[in-house]
Amino acid sequence: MDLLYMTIYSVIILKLMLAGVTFSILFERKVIGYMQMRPGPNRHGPWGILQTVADVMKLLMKEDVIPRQADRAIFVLAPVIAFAPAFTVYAVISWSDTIYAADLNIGVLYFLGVSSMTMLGVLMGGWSSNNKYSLLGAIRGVAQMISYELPLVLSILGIVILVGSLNLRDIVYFQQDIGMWFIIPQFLAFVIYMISAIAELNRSPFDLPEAESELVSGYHTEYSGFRYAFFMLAEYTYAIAIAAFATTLFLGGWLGPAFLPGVVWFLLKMCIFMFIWFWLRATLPRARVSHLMQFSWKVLIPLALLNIVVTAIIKVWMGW
Amino acid sequence: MSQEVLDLIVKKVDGFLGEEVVGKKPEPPPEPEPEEEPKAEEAEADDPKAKARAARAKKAAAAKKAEEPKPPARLNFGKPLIELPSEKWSVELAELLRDDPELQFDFLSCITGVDYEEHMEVVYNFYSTVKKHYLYLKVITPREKPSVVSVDSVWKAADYMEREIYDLLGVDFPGHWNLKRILLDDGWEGHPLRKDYITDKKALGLD
Amino acid sequence: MSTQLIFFLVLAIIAIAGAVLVLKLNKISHRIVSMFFTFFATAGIYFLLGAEFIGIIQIIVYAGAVTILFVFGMMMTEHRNITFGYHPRKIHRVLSFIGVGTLLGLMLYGISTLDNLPLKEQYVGTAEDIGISLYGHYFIAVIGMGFLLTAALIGAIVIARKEAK
Amino acid sequence: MELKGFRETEQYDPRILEDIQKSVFFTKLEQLKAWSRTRSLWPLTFGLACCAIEMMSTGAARYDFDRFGVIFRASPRHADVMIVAGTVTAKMAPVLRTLYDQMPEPKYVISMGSCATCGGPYKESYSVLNGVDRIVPVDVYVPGCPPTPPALIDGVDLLREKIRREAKGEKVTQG
Amino acid sequence: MFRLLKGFGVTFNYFRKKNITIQYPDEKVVMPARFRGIHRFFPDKCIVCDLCVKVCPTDVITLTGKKSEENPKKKVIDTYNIDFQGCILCDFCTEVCPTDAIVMTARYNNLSSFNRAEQFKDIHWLSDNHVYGHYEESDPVPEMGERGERK
Amino acid sequence: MSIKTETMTLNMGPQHPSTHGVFRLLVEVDGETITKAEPIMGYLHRGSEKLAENFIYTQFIPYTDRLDYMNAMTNNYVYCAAVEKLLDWEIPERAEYLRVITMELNRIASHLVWWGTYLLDIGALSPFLYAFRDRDHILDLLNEISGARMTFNYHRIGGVKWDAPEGWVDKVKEKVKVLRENINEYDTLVTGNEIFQARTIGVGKLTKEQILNWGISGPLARASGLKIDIRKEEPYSIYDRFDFDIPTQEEGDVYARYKVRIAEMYESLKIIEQACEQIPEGDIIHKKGARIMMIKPPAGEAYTRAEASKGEIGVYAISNGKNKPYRVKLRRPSFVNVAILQDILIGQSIQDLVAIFGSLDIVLGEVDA
Amino acid sequence: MVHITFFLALAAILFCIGLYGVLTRRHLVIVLVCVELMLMAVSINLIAFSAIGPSAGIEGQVFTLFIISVAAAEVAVGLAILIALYRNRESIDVIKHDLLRW
Amino acid sequence: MGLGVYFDNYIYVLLFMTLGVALPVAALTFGRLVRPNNPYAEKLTTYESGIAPTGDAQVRYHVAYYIVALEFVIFDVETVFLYPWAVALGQLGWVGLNIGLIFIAILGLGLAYSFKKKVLEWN
Ligand code: SF4
Ligand code: SF4
Ligand code: SF4
Repeated sequence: MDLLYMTIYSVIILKLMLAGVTFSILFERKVIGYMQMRPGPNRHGPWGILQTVADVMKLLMKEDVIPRQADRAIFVLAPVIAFAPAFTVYAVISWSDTIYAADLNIGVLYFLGVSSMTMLGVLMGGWSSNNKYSLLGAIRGVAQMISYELPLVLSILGIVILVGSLNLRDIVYFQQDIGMWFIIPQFLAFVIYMISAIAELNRSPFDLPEAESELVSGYHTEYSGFRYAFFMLAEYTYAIAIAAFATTLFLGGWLGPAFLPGVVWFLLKMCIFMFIWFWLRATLPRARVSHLMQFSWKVLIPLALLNIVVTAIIKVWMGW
Repeated sequence: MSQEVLDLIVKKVDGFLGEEVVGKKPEPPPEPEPEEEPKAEEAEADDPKAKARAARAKKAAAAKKAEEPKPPARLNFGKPLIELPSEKWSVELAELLRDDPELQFDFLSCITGVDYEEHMEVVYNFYSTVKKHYLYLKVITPREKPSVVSVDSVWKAADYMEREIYDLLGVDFPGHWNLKRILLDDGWEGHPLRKDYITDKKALGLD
Repeated sequence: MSTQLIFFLVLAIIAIAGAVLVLKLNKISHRIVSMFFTFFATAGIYFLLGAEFIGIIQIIVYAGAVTILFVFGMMMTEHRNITFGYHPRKIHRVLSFIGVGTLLGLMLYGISTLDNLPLKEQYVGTAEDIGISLYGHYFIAVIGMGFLLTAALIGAIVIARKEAK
Repeated sequence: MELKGFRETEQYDPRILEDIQKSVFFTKLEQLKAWSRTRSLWPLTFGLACCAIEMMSTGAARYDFDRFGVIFRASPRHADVMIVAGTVTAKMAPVLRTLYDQMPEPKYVISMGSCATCGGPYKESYSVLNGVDRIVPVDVYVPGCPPTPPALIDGVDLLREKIRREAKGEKVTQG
Repeated sequence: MFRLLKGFGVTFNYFRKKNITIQYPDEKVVMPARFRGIHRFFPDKCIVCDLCVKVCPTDVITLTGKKSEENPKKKVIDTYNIDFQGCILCDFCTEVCPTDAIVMTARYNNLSSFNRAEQFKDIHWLSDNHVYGHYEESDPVPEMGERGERK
Repeated sequence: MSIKTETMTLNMGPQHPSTHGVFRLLVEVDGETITKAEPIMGYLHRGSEKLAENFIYTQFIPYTDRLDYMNAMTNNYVYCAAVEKLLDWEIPERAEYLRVITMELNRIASHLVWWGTYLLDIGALSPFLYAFRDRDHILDLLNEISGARMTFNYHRIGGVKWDAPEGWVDKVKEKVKVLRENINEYDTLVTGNEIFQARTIGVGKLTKEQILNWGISGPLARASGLKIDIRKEEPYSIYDRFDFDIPTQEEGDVYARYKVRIAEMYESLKIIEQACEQIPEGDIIHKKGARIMMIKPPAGEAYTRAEASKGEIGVYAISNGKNKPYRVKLRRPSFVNVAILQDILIGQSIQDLVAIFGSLDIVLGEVDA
Repeated sequence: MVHITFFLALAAILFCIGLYGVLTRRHLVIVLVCVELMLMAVSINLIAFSAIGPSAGIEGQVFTLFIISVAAAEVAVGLAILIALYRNRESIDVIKHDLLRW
Repeated sequence: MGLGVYFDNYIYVLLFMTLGVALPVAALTFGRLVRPNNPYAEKLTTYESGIAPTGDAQVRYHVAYYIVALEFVIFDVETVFLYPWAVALGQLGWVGLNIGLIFIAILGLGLAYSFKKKVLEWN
């Protein structure tokens, strides 16, 4: 019975996630469109709702080309490796008090560890294409992602210190107990987390690996059809996951005034994150590679370490 | 003012070359044969047709005058212009034009290659951002083996412009560091801006 | 067969197959990918054993960081069409094979004699336990680890960086 | 058509509805394909000359290509349609062909402007290819020099018409 | 420091503002009267002087005249074609035409074709091209909806 | 012995989003550092100069439109001015004013396109759309007066083709205000942005000597502290009647070029305002100018230059007294400016390549003619 | 519950594969990978004993943690040496690096 | 904690992972039925702005990238030690805190060294 229930749950999450990705792409196009004084997709379905559906379907029915020079095995494997971990992390996300799947003791680490494998997909994709843009994009992307993985991991440590648990649900309950979202006591961590999350996601202004004006399409330049779609899917899946993760950690997960069910609050908070990302994309130019690396190593990591030290001292001092 | 600049340039250039090349006056053209007709027609001056004919004749005479060889140093629309045969044009002269404190032609505006039936010309337009004066410098080179010394080492601006002229007109620029076709494909045949180049799109495979 | 045994067998097969492929595949890039699978399957084994913290660390460090390091190391060096000639001393291979085979046989034999080990309730270690143990009993080792890592970092930078003149 | 905001959207096109009702699975699939293809035409970011600027203005806020699901993609592997916007010269022709080859199928070509169609103002020139259809098959020709953005939108519309018709098994003359 | 935050204000401001897009196929674009769109031809005005053919830089106009029936001295137009494949809408033909027989309309749309040959327009098409433009109107007001204005 | 990081030969272009057209840069990169750069052009070589020899004088005007299609008015002007010089014609006052207004409007449009696409290169999406919106404002005005959005074909030998339609000048005045506000807004959005500054300050420096030696003109030269602007130095048309500055910067980096162009837009707005105030009534074309089949300049040759948005545009026209030019040489600023790439790119990274290349503001129609 | 012998056997097999690789492969990267395999085999043993061994406890896991860390440091330095060697000899063939042979 | 719950949780994880792998595989397999497939030699060439690429893409890269990866590995291992510390900090008290801080400080030394050597500077 459990297995059945589990399967149904995970399939539903998969479906919802696909729908979520579809609509967040649409949402992105709309939001950016409005910021640019244009409506964005609006002709296919009311409010352009079917636009991304059509995009996905078209990609599905598009020939997919594997260049002769490419390393076939890895080329085929890369989108899967990029997508699977991005989806696997959904297992630990707890959408509300009652809706959740795996309740892992090491939830935080699970999220970080599994999601970090996405970059392997990026690296494999770029490497196997045997295309110079792809390779440059992949190397750049991986260098960037690993540089920002560290501040991301370290920024969360502050919360872990306070809560004393790696369980995501414990973290939310803890916020409920102290009656405060972690964004307040851990504001520095929040900022570091946001910046590094954007860099992890390769989103503007850190979208160097896909820098269109330099590297054509970065690591997925050679991918066509649905394989390309999976890279996009992985990117947005991961974006949604990161938004959910941030909601859990910093914005108190499903907590909120009682008049709406927890899951709605959760989704609303996620939307805020998504909106901020789109807003960034509409506003900022792309950062420079060298600055980007230095920013992570010289600013974010020391800051994150500082945050850890301060939080640890406070924690022991106050004996929380 | 332009006249003084012209004189100055002539002095400098001739001084550099050690002989009168630009400064010399053109040989007077062979006397045109005395024309009889105008005189004859003067008698019936009030005939309107004849008047028209006279006007035409005058025009023709004027046209002939225009064909008279012009002096190698002159003013062209108010700007100094000098002509040089290609043997006299050298990198050192170019350096003189650029570095001489009174000339200081530090800005090479434009290089034009022109294909005339008898010869080819490469026209340099210089400008001095300090002294604010101009110079048209024409280098005349034979049509068979057109060759003009490259000034790429003096003004880098000449790099592409000379390559373009080489590409489109086939003028050779000895001394250029990288003289190859710039606009057309490397394997292109002929030089399209020459007057005898015939555009045959069928033969080029373009139509 | 219990569910766990099935999982174990699947994971073990993946791990062993990955390990064998590391030795057998042609392209170095493919070898590294198969190494990744071995690492990943090993992490699965750790999870199966209830050592979830170590499992996830295995994924983070091995499947994430070390694999990337290997890929980068490969990129920094020659990796295209390396066709090493046959080993100069074929006998070396044969001897190694025989030696290693014997060793394996011996070990497997030894393990099979452990058969009568009592089956105990599984022990699940949490991160907290590990933390207490690490910073309690083994704190000197932790500090030593810190020095080791720093030394490794500095050493590796010094070695690798020389060309940056 | 007077209605603002709620516009007639094309998926309610009566012809298609009718066809969907009476056709067998195969044509349904074909039409589904056509539906998704017409709604998501991604052109290759590929400007050759002056027309490219008008193509860019079509993508800009005033006319907003994104409304139709047309977004420019830089890599030919992601593109569906190649808008040949500008003069194709002898030197460029092989490159253009390569890019066309590298696009995955189904792929379409719009020839934008008179240069791409027949050499346009440069048809006497020694280096200009008279008509891009000599090297790639062209689906739609958009006249003008440069075509105004609405004209380009019309051209894209026509291409969708063609896709739709071909899905129904009609032959669309070309040349 | 942090002047980049101001930029967010700008984009957010636009986010709230109304967009400026013209919903083109539903909403027509107004082109100004002088807009150099596709030509219109008035056969009865043409005196077959051939100037337009001579001036056209791309040689897309072809015409033939025939003897007029009423006045054998005069020529009238017989065929008149413009090949819009190559026309660059430069306006020289209308500029030189002494009688304004060839004029430019403000028509810019619905001219794409599957076929190159379709863009070869003959005298009938050209004289039927009832779209408002910058010229003296010489026949009844064109049908509504065909005018280039915004609805 | 140093490690042999092999260099990689990378083609940027002909179809590449950053090259804004069909330009090809063959770069050798070591990691991401460029060790060699070779610009390859000619993918858009359309043989305009040869075509000119087969056309009567007026017929070539539309072809000048298509050289620098961002700034067609100045191209129109400089060609007409060259022929007028040969003809020795006086141009009516009103025509000159209309020319100046249209040219300056077009200069702003050109700089706007540069601004938008440059920021697109740098990775910001919205400026592109904002710039094109404002460009559309300008194009509407130009469309109204000339009947086309890009290929205006508006100037004629001896004047301009049309008079301004009724109320046009007032519209221009209004639009100038709108534009000024919008450009201010761009400043807020981009100029102060730290990420943008980090991308641009100190990148791609050009010294004065380099500028002169490579014959670079226009905003590029002015960003390196060289105060050359033909509008001031050798006022053509009626530029001596207006009060405007030549914005210069000393640094010579990408950011300086950016600032110069932004400042130039303000200056152009100033000129337009003054011109709109001063514009007189009167003829718009020289009395012989309208007879376009009859223009036959006397034999002679003249070089005319003007300040286009990209730099010095020049026409060297040679007439042999017939109704077709004997030779028309076009001095295209982009063609000259682009040569600097060979020099300036060495040692930069690929990212800076895009920033530098974009800052040159070249138009391929002009590079390749 | 899976019996501990399974885990031990798996560890033994992995160890032997690793050992064989170290002895016979000539590509330095692969040699490093094989060393990793051997270390991993050890880790499996430790974990197995810590979880279901006769004296189960946290120690096995703690030691595994140390092994993982040391292994990571070893790979880092090993690859750095490899790069340095490669720089000097243009080869990653073990045979050619006589210094590295034992 | 009972083992049953523990395994249930990981079966969830496994399910998600299976689905994550199955979706691409299924979609690509299904896609094979509906998508056209017409590879020919020119189509399979490598894209490089429309020009045939010269030289191999997979060249040896600059060592700077390797150093970044190296730092990443070392600091990743550091976080591995910090997480148990963070979780257990409540019980470890001042002693544990100090050990942790010393550990951070030692690693900080490494970081400072790499700043000093400017290995993290690009270009
Ligand atoms: S058709 Fe006209 S506008 Fe378009 S590229 Fe050709 S010349 Fe330029
Ligand atoms: S508009 Fe120009 S190109 Fe078109 S027909 Fe008239 S003269 Fe010829
Ligand atoms: S110029 Fe006018 S009148 Fe003369 S042939 Fe052409 S259309 Fe007829």
